[in-house]
Amino acid sequence: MADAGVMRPMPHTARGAGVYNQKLGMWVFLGSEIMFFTALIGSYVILRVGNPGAWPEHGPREVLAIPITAANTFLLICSSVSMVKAFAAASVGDQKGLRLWLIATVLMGAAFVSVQAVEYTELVHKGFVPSAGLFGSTFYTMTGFHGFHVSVGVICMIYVTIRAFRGKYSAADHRGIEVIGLYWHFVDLVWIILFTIVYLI
Amino acid sequence: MASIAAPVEHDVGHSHELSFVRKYIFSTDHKIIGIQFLLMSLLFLLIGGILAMLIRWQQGFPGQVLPGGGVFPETMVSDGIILPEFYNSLVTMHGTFMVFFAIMPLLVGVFGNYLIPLKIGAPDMAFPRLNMASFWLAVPAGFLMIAGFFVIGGSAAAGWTSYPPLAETSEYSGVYLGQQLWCVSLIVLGLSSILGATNYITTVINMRAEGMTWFRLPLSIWALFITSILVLLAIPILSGAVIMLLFDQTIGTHFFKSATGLPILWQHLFWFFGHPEVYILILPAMGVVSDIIANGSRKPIFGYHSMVYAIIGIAFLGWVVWGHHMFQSGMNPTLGMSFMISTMVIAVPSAIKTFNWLGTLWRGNIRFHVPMMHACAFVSMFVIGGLSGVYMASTPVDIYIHDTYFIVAHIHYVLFGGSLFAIFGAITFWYPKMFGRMMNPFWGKIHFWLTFIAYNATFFPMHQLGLEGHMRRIYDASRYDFLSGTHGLNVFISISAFVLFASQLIFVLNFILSWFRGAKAGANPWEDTGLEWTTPSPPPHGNWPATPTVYTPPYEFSVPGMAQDYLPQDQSKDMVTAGQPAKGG
Amino acid sequence: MEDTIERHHPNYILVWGILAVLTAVEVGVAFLPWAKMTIILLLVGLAVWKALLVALYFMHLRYERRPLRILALAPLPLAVILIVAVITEFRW
Amino acid sequence: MDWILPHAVSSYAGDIDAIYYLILVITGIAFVVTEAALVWFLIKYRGRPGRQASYIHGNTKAEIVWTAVPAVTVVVIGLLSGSVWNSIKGRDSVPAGAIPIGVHAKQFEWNVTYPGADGQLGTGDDFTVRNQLHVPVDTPVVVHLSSEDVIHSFFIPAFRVKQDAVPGMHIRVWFKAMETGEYELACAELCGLGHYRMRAAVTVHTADDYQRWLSEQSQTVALQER
Repeated sequence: MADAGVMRPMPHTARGAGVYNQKLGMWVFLGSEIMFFTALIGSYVILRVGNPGAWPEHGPREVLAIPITAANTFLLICSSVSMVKAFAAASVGDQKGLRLWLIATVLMGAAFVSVQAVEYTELVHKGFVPSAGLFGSTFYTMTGFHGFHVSVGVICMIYVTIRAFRGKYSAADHRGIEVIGLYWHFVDLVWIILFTIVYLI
Repeated sequence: MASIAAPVEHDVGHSHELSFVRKYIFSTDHKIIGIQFLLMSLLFLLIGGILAMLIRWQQGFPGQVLPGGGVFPETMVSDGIILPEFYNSLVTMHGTFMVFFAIMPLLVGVFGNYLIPLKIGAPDMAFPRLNMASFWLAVPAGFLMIAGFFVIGGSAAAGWTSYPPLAETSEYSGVYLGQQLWCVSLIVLGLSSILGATNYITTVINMRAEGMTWFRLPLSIWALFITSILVLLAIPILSGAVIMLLFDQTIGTHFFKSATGLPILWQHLFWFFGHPEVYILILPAMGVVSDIIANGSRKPIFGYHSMVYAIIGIAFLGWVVWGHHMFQSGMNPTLGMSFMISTMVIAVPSAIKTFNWLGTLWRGNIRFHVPMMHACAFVSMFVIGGLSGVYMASTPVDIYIHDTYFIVAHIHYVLFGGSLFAIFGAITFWYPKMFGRMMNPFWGKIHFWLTFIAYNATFFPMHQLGLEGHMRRIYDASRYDFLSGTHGLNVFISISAFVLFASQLIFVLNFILSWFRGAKAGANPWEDTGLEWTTPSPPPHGNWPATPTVYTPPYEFSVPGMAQDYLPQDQSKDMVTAGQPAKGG
Repeated sequence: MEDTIERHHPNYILVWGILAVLTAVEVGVAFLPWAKMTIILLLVGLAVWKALLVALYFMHLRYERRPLRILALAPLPLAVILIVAVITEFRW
Repeated sequence: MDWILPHAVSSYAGDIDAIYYLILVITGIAFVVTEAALVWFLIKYRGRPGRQASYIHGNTKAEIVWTAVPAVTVVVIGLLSGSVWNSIKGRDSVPAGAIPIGVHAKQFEWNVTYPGADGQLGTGDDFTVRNQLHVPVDTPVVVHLSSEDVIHSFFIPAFRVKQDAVPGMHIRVWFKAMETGEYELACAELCGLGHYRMRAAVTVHTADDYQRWLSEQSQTVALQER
């Protein structure tokens, strides 16, 4: 009560988690995303342990193209780096760097989805479809929902890029960049897990 | 770097310039959204109630002509007789509407929205537009669910738990599009709930007023906060499972198929979501009841800290008990043992809460206003619902009573006797804050007593039905010799249920008429301590001219040495006794 | 307030390099003729390592305050509980 | 409202009922105590003008007591239940020498397969009867449950036995009937629009009658098949 008369400097971070609303909100939302992928990945692990016979004997590589996907994985990792570089540029007010890195991120994100689309087409031509046993079901559901998340990320990123070109972000306020970055890295992180357990194991 | 930390701007001064649509339809004001959720979920509560009446007609009077049955098409009610396939739809949709579209939005959507900013001293939610999106996703989800009744094959009919393979194969269920609409509706509703929960959690963490420390939060806010965490983490599991179910139905995946997949996986996923869901449906009720009981007793809540820890404990334990819904599903019996023990242990925090409520009443100066009556009914009914849970937790007894009316009695004692009484109490309690007028106390009391008596007459005998072995979700019990003795009881239950439903019309009328004709309410009609009572009823856009500062714990009633028996949270005893008049009295 | 918004920018290119190398190692390990269990454990270990790098450096979890770190990690035990409990269904 | 469970005729029904009655007594006491306290407080401390409520925030000792007492009680109930559970559904609970009977659930009927003279399922002399479960008295029977289409639940109230039949899973459940007579088998899991009429008759014979029925049936079925 002693501080009753004291002017409040920034009340909304003083009692909170020490972060601004949008960033906290994104982290909270990512908590629910973790649980969503838990449902999908958890089901995959359970089904695989319970029905090992539903997968090819020598692992998914009998059907899936590992080299292309490894390259695609690398592409997504690169887009994460460019995202974080955009954030670093924004935090020092480097508008040119921010725009360049954002465009790079958008392009690599879009390229990732495109490669996935090509991969799907080829797999379907080979007869590997979602109704092809548990392998097909889990593969398309997990990678499909990941691809959906990447696509949403790309759309949001285009919006952010447009705002960046309008000079909406400064060294003082670049919350939007950091928040979309968190989402983007999370999607990258999920892919790292998916690549290992869906393609390699 | 102040701008980074700056809160969302609120155009407090501009509210009068907004058009009708922006102000009342696509509003971003948490109070308007709360009231929108209230109207929507009361409508679904009514729909769920009508479905329940049809169920009770069939149970009490099987094979007899349903009065007014002519309004239904031949595929539902033939020659006035409810058809078995329609009966399965009724059971399914009653459960779905009540759980997902009535109780859950009534507690989380309405009171989460309305109370959180007002009780923590925030001008609005952290993300007002996200809040609006949350409501406007819930509405189409509800319409998608209703749409099931109007498509060929009827609505979903595999129970609100939708166990595959029944839920995913049309040849088995006789339902086509209805089952898919059920899935899509729940996915949309899930998105709405996740957006809402994200908003509530951020708001509670970041937007509390000066002086509103964690242990000065009212228990209703604690409960809503913990509930939001459960929503945030549990709903995505349901979304994931429902998506897999939908894919099984539409694009031929194999997740829950019997030969190639794993039907029991659905049950694990569903109940891994479902048990936290049970606490989503009861924790906020416990929270608002704590507020009302402290107010009615004119005493600080007994054992505030242990109440908080009990809420947190329930939320933690709620994640490791889901298997008790599956004891007879053919699961690993050793796993069943561990689920039984964790389920037994979860009774302890519930017991703590009950005894603390009794401790709050003890040596109080009790005011029997209508919300207090409902709150006491909550405690009394929750005792029954909690104790009957012990029977099911005990695995051997569960062998016998699983999937019988004993379970039906139990869930209704928790969800109707518990949650719904708390909701009636909370609506009556915060009605003056929402609409600036009091609900009629005379009709409130009539409604309470009729509901209380008819409710017990409806659901208490269901325990006995269950003990006779009466299975749930069966269309016609008269086919079984061992149930021949239950017919009289079924008739009694049905008549009580009709009285119960009719009594709710009093509430509906009271709710609507008080909106226009109720007595004008002051800022603090219940002489409560919460921050929401320090601003006019209804509060202006932005809630307070300047955000309040909090000086005291939440339930400072009957502080010795004060003239009035309540101390609002934005004042200290020194301020009041030094001659500053209490605001809003 | 300065401390809360102080920016840490670790050497992102270094992290990127490690991630690239780890990905290559993973693909290599997957084709090794070792026991299946060994390979699975190795691959999961590598994946977790990569995921941690992303979370700690790209998402800046390493530089965040404790409440936020707890918030970010809170859902993970639930995932483990679900998977472990259901897998026991096949082993009894 | 008598709270008495209906008459039960299986070997373990007594154990289940005993736990039920134990919980009934314990929860009954808890119910009476809490509801009486609630009503008593509501009457005794009803509001009167000029009275002041006590300014109390809690009592640690009381809270410890009412945490510990329920905790101990439920754990005791849990342990007692656990041993009964293991004897009914535990991994090794099926008694040696139990008569195997196959029950294949299907929308909306129970197909019961009897082992024939050799006492073993899966041999040539097995025969299947629809919606009739015949078992000998005082003899353990192990039911091999399976399902054709959706999840059903094998429920004989008089035996206090219930077990889901899940398609794709093979589940065993056993019982020992202690009295001869006619009982009913119902489906306890919503399985579609005929769920309510998925009923079978359960007959408990004396050992001799059972053998006689078995041989009669195997002949009739053999004749029909020919």
